[in-house]
This record gives sequence, C-alpha cells and structure tokens, in this order.
Amino acid sequence: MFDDHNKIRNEFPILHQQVHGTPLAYLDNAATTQKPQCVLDEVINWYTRCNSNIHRAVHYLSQQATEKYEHARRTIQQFINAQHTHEIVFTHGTTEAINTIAFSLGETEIQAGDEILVSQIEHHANIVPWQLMAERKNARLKYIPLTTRGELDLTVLDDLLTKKTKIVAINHVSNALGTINPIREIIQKAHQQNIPVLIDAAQSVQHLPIDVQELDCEFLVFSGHKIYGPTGIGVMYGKESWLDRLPPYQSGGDMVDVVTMEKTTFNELPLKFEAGTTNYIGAVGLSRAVEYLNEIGLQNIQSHESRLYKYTMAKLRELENIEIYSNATESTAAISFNFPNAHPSDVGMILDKLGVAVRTGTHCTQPIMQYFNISGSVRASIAVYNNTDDIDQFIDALNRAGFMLQ
Amino acid sequence: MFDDHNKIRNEFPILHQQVHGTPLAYLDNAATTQKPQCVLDEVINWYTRCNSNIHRAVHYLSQQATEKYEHARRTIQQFINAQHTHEIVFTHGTTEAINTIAFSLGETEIQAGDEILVSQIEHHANIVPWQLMAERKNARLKYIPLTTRGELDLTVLDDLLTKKTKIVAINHVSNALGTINPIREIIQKAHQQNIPVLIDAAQSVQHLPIDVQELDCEFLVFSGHKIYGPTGIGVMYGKESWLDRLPPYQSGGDMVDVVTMEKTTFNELPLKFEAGTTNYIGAVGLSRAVEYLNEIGLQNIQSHESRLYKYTMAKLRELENIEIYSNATESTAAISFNFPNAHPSDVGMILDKLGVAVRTGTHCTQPIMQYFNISGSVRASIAVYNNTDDIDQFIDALNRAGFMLQ
Amino acid sequence: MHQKLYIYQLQGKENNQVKTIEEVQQEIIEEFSIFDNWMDRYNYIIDISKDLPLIDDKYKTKENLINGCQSKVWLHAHYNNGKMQYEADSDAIITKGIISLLIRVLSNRKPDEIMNSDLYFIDQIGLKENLSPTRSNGLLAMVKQMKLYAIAYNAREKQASN
Amino acid sequence: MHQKLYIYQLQGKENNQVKTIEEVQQEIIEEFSIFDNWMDRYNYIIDISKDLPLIDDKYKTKENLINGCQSKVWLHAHYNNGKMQYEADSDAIITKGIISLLIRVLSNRKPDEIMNSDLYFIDQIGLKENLSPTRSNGLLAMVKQMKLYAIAYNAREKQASN
Ligand SMILES: Cc1ncc(COP(=O)(O)O)c(C=O)c1O
Ligand SMILES: Cc1ncc(COP(=O)(O)O)c(C=O)c1O
Repeated sequence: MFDDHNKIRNEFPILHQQVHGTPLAYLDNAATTQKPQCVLDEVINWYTRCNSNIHRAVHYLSQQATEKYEHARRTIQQFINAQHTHEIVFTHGTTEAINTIAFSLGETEIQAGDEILVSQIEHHANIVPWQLMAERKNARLKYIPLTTRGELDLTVLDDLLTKKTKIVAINHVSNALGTINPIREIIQKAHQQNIPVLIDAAQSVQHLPIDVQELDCEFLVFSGHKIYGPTGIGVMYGKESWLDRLPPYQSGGDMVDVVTMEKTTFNELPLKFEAGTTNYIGAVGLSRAVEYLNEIGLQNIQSHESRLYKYTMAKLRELENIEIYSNATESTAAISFNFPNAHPSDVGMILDKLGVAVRTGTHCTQPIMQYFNISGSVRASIAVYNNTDDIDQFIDALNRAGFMLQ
Repeated sequence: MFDDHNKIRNEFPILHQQVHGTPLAYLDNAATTQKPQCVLDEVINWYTRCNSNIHRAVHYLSQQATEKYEHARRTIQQFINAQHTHEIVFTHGTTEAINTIAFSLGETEIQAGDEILVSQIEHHANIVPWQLMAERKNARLKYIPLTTRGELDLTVLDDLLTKKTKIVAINHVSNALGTINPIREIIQKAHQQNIPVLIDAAQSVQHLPIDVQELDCEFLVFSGHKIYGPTGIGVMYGKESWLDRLPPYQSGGDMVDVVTMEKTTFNELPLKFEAGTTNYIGAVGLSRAVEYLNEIGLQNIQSHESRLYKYTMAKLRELENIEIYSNATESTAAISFNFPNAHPSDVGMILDKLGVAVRTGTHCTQPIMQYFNISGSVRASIAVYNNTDDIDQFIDALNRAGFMLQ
Repeated sequence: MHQKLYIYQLQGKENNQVKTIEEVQQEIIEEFSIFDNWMDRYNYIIDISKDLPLIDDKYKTKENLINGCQSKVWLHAHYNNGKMQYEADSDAIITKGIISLLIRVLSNRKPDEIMNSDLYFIDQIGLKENLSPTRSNGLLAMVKQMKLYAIAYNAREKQASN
Repeated sequence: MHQKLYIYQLQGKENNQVKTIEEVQQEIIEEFSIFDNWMDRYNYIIDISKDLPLIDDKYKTKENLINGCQSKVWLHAHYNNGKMQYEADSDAIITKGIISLLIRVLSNRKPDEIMNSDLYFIDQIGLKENLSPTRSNGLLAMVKQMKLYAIAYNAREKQASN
C-alpha cells in the first residue's frame, strides 16, 4: 500500500487533463498503460546525450548506447529472475515474441499430426500465430475450454496433453476477463510429459511478481507499453537450451556471424534473435519503467491494485441489471461486463463523454465473446495510478449510461 | 543549400557535446541519425497528452491517438508519393519489412527451383532473409556482382533475369560504399519480364527524393531511425495489388477480422500486415521527422550533402597511403576506406579519442568486404547537420591516426 | 424539451421534399444548438433512434450488413420515381440515432444531389469522430455505401436516357 | 619518454617472477599515470605491441583463434613447472598492445593466482571499454579463455595430487 498515492499519480502527467470538459478517469490500462515522467525523461535523455546505433562500433556514443542497452537486458533479467542475461531477447512486443516462437518451433520441432495446446481464454496474439503455423505444418491446434465463471476447465487437461503435444501456450492473466490462470498446475502437468510451456505474461508482469526460474516455464513474453514503458519494445524470455535449439526467425544485421552470398552462420544468444537495429531506446525506456516498478515495489502495487479491484467489483455488483463475465476465483485488474439491453459501444461512448476511458468490443479475444455469446463487452482495467475517485467517476457514469440506454 | 546551416545544427542537441574532451564530430550517420528537437518534442507531447492504444476504442484519447497514427501514415504516403494510404505499412524497421516480404512471397509465390535476385552490394538485411526463404522453399539466390569501382555489374543482368526469377531485391544506396545503384534500369529490365522489384531505401530516403509511382517499384522499405526519426519504427510500401495478393506474416491483434478457435480471416490493408500493438508513438515521431525534412526541403538537403560529400572525398584523396573503396560514378553520403597497413578498428579507436565517430568493421556487408578481400573498413557517413568543421576535424584525426599506425 | 424537438423534427421531415440537403443540415444544426452538454445531445440521439422504425426486418440480411468492428449496420436502398430511398438500422443505439439523421438528410432525393453532398452537419453538431475512418462503427462505410448506390442509379438513369 | 618507459617496462617484466599480480598492476597504473592525454597513451600501447613478439606463427592456428567481430585474437597457453605461460597476438595493433599488458600481468603464474585475479588495472588506465562485453574485439573472450586454461590446469593438478 502507498502512504501517499498522489505522489505516484503525479508522476503521470497525462492523467491530469480534462476530456470533454471533465477530469479524465483512464481505465483502459489493459490496452496500454501511461508512462511515468521518469521514463519519458530517460528516453529523451538518451536521445539527447547518447543516441547511437549499438554493437560493433568503437566510438564513444555507440559504446555508451551499447552498454546502456545491455544494462537494460540485465534489468529485465533480474526483474523476472532469469538465470542468464542472454535468455532475455528484446522484441517489439508480445505479438512479435509469440510469432517468433511459433515460427521457430514450427520449423524444427513440429511434424504433421503434432498438436499445439492453447486455451479459449487467449488473446488473438496467442491463437493466430499457432493456427497459421499449424496450417503450414499440418499440425493441430487444441484448446483448454472455458467455464461459465470465466476460468479454464482443467478437468480436461489430462486428456488434452498427449504424446503429440509439442507446446502449451497460455496467458497468465486474461486481458478480457482478468482471470489469473493456474499456470503453475499447467506447467507441472505439461512437464510431466516433457512438453515446453510458453507463458503470455502481457497482462501479468505489471501486476504480479514473476520468477521464471520458480515457474520453470520454457518461454515467457510481455510488452513494454503495458508495463509503463515505451511503445515498440517487448521481451521474449527463453530457457537457454530452448533458445539455442530453435532456429532464428527474422534475419539481417547483428544476428549473423559469417555471411557469404552462399551461406550464413548465426550469432550467439541473445543476438541470434535480434535481427536488425533493435529499438534500443525503447529498451532503455522499458528498463527505466521496470526500475520505477522496483522503486515503488511490486508488492505495494499488488496490494493497492487488489484493493481497488475489489472496490470496483463491489460497486459494480451493486448496479442493477448488469452482467459481469469476470467471475473467476482468482482475478486481477480487468473486469468485463455488459448492460444486457445495451450495446457495449453505446455504453463506451457515453462513458467517454463523462471522462471515463474504458474499452468496448471484443478485446482481441473473439473466442471468449463467442463462448459467452455476446458481440462484445465493456472492459474497465486498472493500473497503479488509479484511485477510488476514478472508480467513483466510472460508476457514476455507468449509472447514467444505464439509465439513458435502458 | 542553407542560408544558415547553424540553425539546422542547433536543432540537434546531441551534437553540442564533448567526447573525451573534444567536440563531437558525428560521422556515423549511415548507422543511425540524430533526432531534431522537434521530433523529441513531438514524441514527448504525444506520450504526455494523448498516449492510448490505437484502433477499436471509442474513447477520446484512443480516438486522438488513432487519428494521429493514420495521419502519420498519410504523411509517409505523400513523402514517397504512394498512390494509396493503405499501401503504407508501419513495421519496426527495414529488417522487419524485408523479412515480411521474403516470408510472405515465399509462402505463395515461390516454387522449388525458382530464383531470387539480389546483389553483392546488399546489407545483410537484404541477403539473409532471402537466403533462409530460398532454403525453406528450395529456391536459388543469385546476385548481381560488384566491380572494382564498387558498382553493380549490369552487363550480366540480362543473363541473371530468367523465367524463374520471382523477385529482384536491391538497395538504392549502399550503406557501406555510398554507391547509388541504377535502380531505374534494374526495375525496367525486371518489369520487361514481369518480375516485381523491392527497393531497400534505408540509405536513400534521407538523402534523395523518392517517388514510388515514378520508380514503379513493387515494394520499397526504410527505417525511421536513419531518417531522423525514433528507433523501432520503419516503413514497408507495397503496391496495393501485391499487398493484397500476399498472405500476412506476423499475426495477432488488429490484423484479424474474424477469429474462432478453428479459423481466422484477416483484416484489410494496411492492418493485415500490422500485427499487435504497433509502435504508434514511433510512427508519430517518424512523421514529424519527415515533416521536418519537408520543411527544410529535400532538394536543399541533397545539395548541401552533395557539396559536403565532394569536399570530404577531395580531402581524403589528398591523404597519402589511403585506399578508398567508394569509387562509383554516382554516390552519396557514405565513404569506405582503409590505411593499407592499419586495422580499421585501430583507426576507429584513435579517431574516437579525437572526438570523431566513424564506424569500422564490415558494416553488415560482409560480401562486399570479401569482394575487396579486406577484413573491414573505416566508414564515414554524413547527414544534413554535418558541416566542413566536422570534416576538417575528421581529416586531422585521420592524419594523426595514419602517422601513429604506420 | 425532447417532446417539442421531436415534433419539430417530424415537421422537418414532412417538409423534406421541398428542403435542400443544405437546408436540412442547417435545421439539424439548429436543433442541436439547443443542447449545451453531451448527455442531452445523446439523449436526443437515443430518442430519435427509438421512435423511428428504420428498416424492415426482411432487409436485415447478410448482404445488407455493413460490418463495423463493434456495431452492426444494415443498409437497404431502393430507387423510386427518380429518388433514392434509404432504410437502415444498427444494433448500437447511438449509431442508430446518427443513422436516422443521415437518412433524414439524404433519403428521398435525386442521386446526383446525394453524390455531391457534403455532410458537414455531422461535424458541426459534434459527432465528427463517429464518421472518422478510425472509428469502426460502420457509419463511414454506410455513408460511402449510400453514395455508391446513388452513383449506381445515376449511371443507370443516364444510360437509359441515352 | 617512450624509450625510458619501455626500459622501465622491461625491467618490470624481469621482476615478474617475484612480483604479485597486484604489484604488476600497480606498476602499470603508475606507468600510465605519466600520460595526460589519449594520444600519448595510445602511442605507448602501440609501442609495446610492436616491440614484443607475442606468439610464434605456428600457434596462429584456427583452434587458437578467438573470433572478435572486428579484430582477430590468437591465444596459445601452456603449462610449465606449475605455471601458466601465455602467448597471444592480434591483427589490430591497439588490441595487441593491450594483450601485451594482460600477458605481462598474468603469464608465468600459478593457475590459482590467475583464476582469482581481478584485472582492475585495465579500468584504472582508462582502457575499460576494451574489455566490455559490448566491444567485440576479442579481448574479453581472451581474458575468459586465459582463466579457463588456468582452471583446467588447476583441476588437472589437483586430480594428479589426489
Ligand atoms: C541498406 C540497408 N538496408 C537495411 C538496413 C537495416 O536497417 P535496420 O537495421 O534499421 O532494420 C540498413 C541499416 O543498416 C541498411 O543500411
Ligand atoms: C494477454 C495478451 N497477450 C498479447 C497481447 C499482445 O500484445 P502486443 O499488442 O503489445 O503485442 C496483449 C495485448 O493486448 C494481451 O493482453
């Protein structure tokens, strides 16, 4: 918990504005988070003092930029407690990271008839790359189904994990429902059959402490922009043995060793997976964001957010005539709901005019919407800087919207 | 030409610093360019006022962010004179753009035995993705060879373009040698046989005016960070008919239409090729950089740089005992050379201590180094903010290095 | 207040035949000028959407569906006595209200009037973002489709008269 | 000035057998403290590199090559009378000069001394960036390799004495 939550809120300049003449209540954090001033300062500082393309150059600016970039890698390593620095690959986001693993695994590990296991609660980024790879390789995509509470139905997991399963890819926290999935149990069951597991942590690293060695997952991926960092940067963690084993995905500068017109050999980890000029300033900004989280403490964040989440849920449940889809026992940060007779986009448009930013639609999780048989939902999602004022404004606005639309 | 070149120089805060106690002469512009204050301001402005994930949301911030992003797309469209806005795809850089085209083309257009034509003067980013795709598809990679002047040998082009050639991929300006390649002639010859052409413009958009309709190339790609924009953003232009025809590369959010667990259909152009959260702030920064170039005028840039290039070349030629590899009739911005008895990295290290930032090594163009039978070279490359003081400092430093190392 | 406006609006509709696109747009802008906040404006839009049956269910077919990302929009057009008639609907009520405004402006007019119309009222009453290409509610696609129908019938007419 | 220093340095080398790693490092730091600018420091490093033949050509084999991105570094190690002997070379002259300093500090010592050594002199004489993992000149890999040889011979020794 925070003694002085306003201090945190004041770090985020964008929050202190009016939209449509009302104070902004930004509750679209699962889509992207705002950036603290220290991250913006760091980005500008590096552009202004030390911008230079990294690796391979002997001059001062490049040397400084390279060291800062590699320092950013170490910051991420420590943040998720990876064993080796070179197990941290910078990508441009979660989507690119999952595409990388899906492609590379597909090239060398997947035979026709093999199976890939995802779940019905995934973001499209953790469905479509597997679908396309499965199509290319004549493999099959299977999924752990949802229950009406918005939880994964693990009773069928044993049946779904077969000798042909070559990877399990699951998100830690659902962006649409906020459900915290039982990844420990899934990893354990998969490992009993020697199946590697990818954790999509795009919605969890900013809310829960993560320790990849303790989780023992083979891969873990997330996006910088959802964890208070810049756009265009993300992280792909992979166990050394797996990253060594997989072929590269994108190719170009920096990821090669010897290139002749006839044949190319590749660089060592992590560069093998970092083709071309990386978003090195983005990496520096992301590492500053992670340092900021470390400074305020992930435990503190967790307890603040958990209190706010409960507060929001309690207030929402008081509303008449609301349908809440986020009913999992373990959940955090994001809540999906509808007024049964109102289209979510109508609710979103009215909330917007009342200063409340929520997301409406399918949240890139159409299979979840199909499961609940709805065309979309309204989603409110919180971050460390939100407070009960935001929630009160949101609930007031919902009351008005509900009244107008009924 | 510029009436007051200092005004331009003053826009770039990073240049006004000392390294190792000497003023900085930044001549590593082919690796990455510095950013004018207006680009940095724009980036911070959007993070501070309007950051929000784009597309699909009805709230104010997201609407503003989306409009700004789509405006950035139009700015790029006009900059290279593309016919349609949706022919502009934002990628994370040149490397990703080429990987996208190589993969997508490979999936649907390449049969075993087909040929891909590149050249010996390419950056690794325009060699390795084709090599790997050719390997996957049992196709052949052929190349237009170099001549001792550092030019492409077009006398063999007719023989190299066969019925099996499915694409020609060539850079406009060589990052290692500064050679301006005869892309008009190459495009024309390829089109005579209905072969599409990809132009790697990573080293030309910042120096020469580009008109994709006049060039008539099928694809053209470049990186934001080399044209005074932020890191982590780039552009892939493709003719509508080709972008429509090719299957998507990366997949995930935003690029899909309908997703079920069984099957996915894709969004329209350009979103089909923009999977996941794009670097939308990067796109805004890049479009501000392009506006900046428009403000000062590409013609002015060209004549300033061309004068400075000639000045540099003349001064270099006066040095004793120097071997210059950049001897093409048409060239710009980058010059590669060695002192025959000195290792380029030794030269680079001494130059560095004298405040001069040049690049040494293979410049991600090992085939060029193999052709000249050298382990690497020293490369100086200029940008709009360089002046004759930079060049004089560079030549002085070279004199000292040459003396010390002989 | 709503009641009064509603009647005003219906009167407007009756006079539609004689009023130009220009005039109807001015009329709507005037109507909306009464509201000084968004909730009233939306309440009015919602009212409009509720009271006007916009499309016969039999026309809510897949062919007539304009797929927006979030809300569905159906558009049915027919040509009668030299004039375009439009019917439309949406599953989102604010979208539906805006549709009813668009139809009030464009329906029952000659194709060439529609083809050349500039729908500035949307901007002036503060609903501009709803017709932005970045807002995937199907409205922009609907307006485009309305104009395309007008172009098509216009061409047919010309051909017939040649 | 160079001449004087060079003799000083050779004397240092002769005394190597009795001096500790610590002492040789201090000695080098003192030598470099005379220079107040980079050009003199580099001139000195270049001098060192020229005058000392570092490796016999027959050891410049592919196996002994430590591939840095830009410059090549060869390292040959052997074990003699309980002490490690290192020979090395590079095609880049400044790298070669730094190598000669590293060999002066580490060669002709017992494996466990080498294994546990902390080569702070590199930092103190301002050459730190040359041993940074981000500088691909092969030097860092060379130091690592030198220590690995020491560990290997140390383990063999222990096994032999068990
Ligand atoms: C000609 C050329 N092509 C491609 C690239 C790769 O660009 P990026 O590293 O920004 O992806 C470069 C950059 O060095 C280049 O100079
Ligand atoms: C669970 C989950 N996975 C993946 C993604 C994709 O992340 P990005 O768009 O940053 O690549 C998101 C973001 O919406 C997400 O919430």
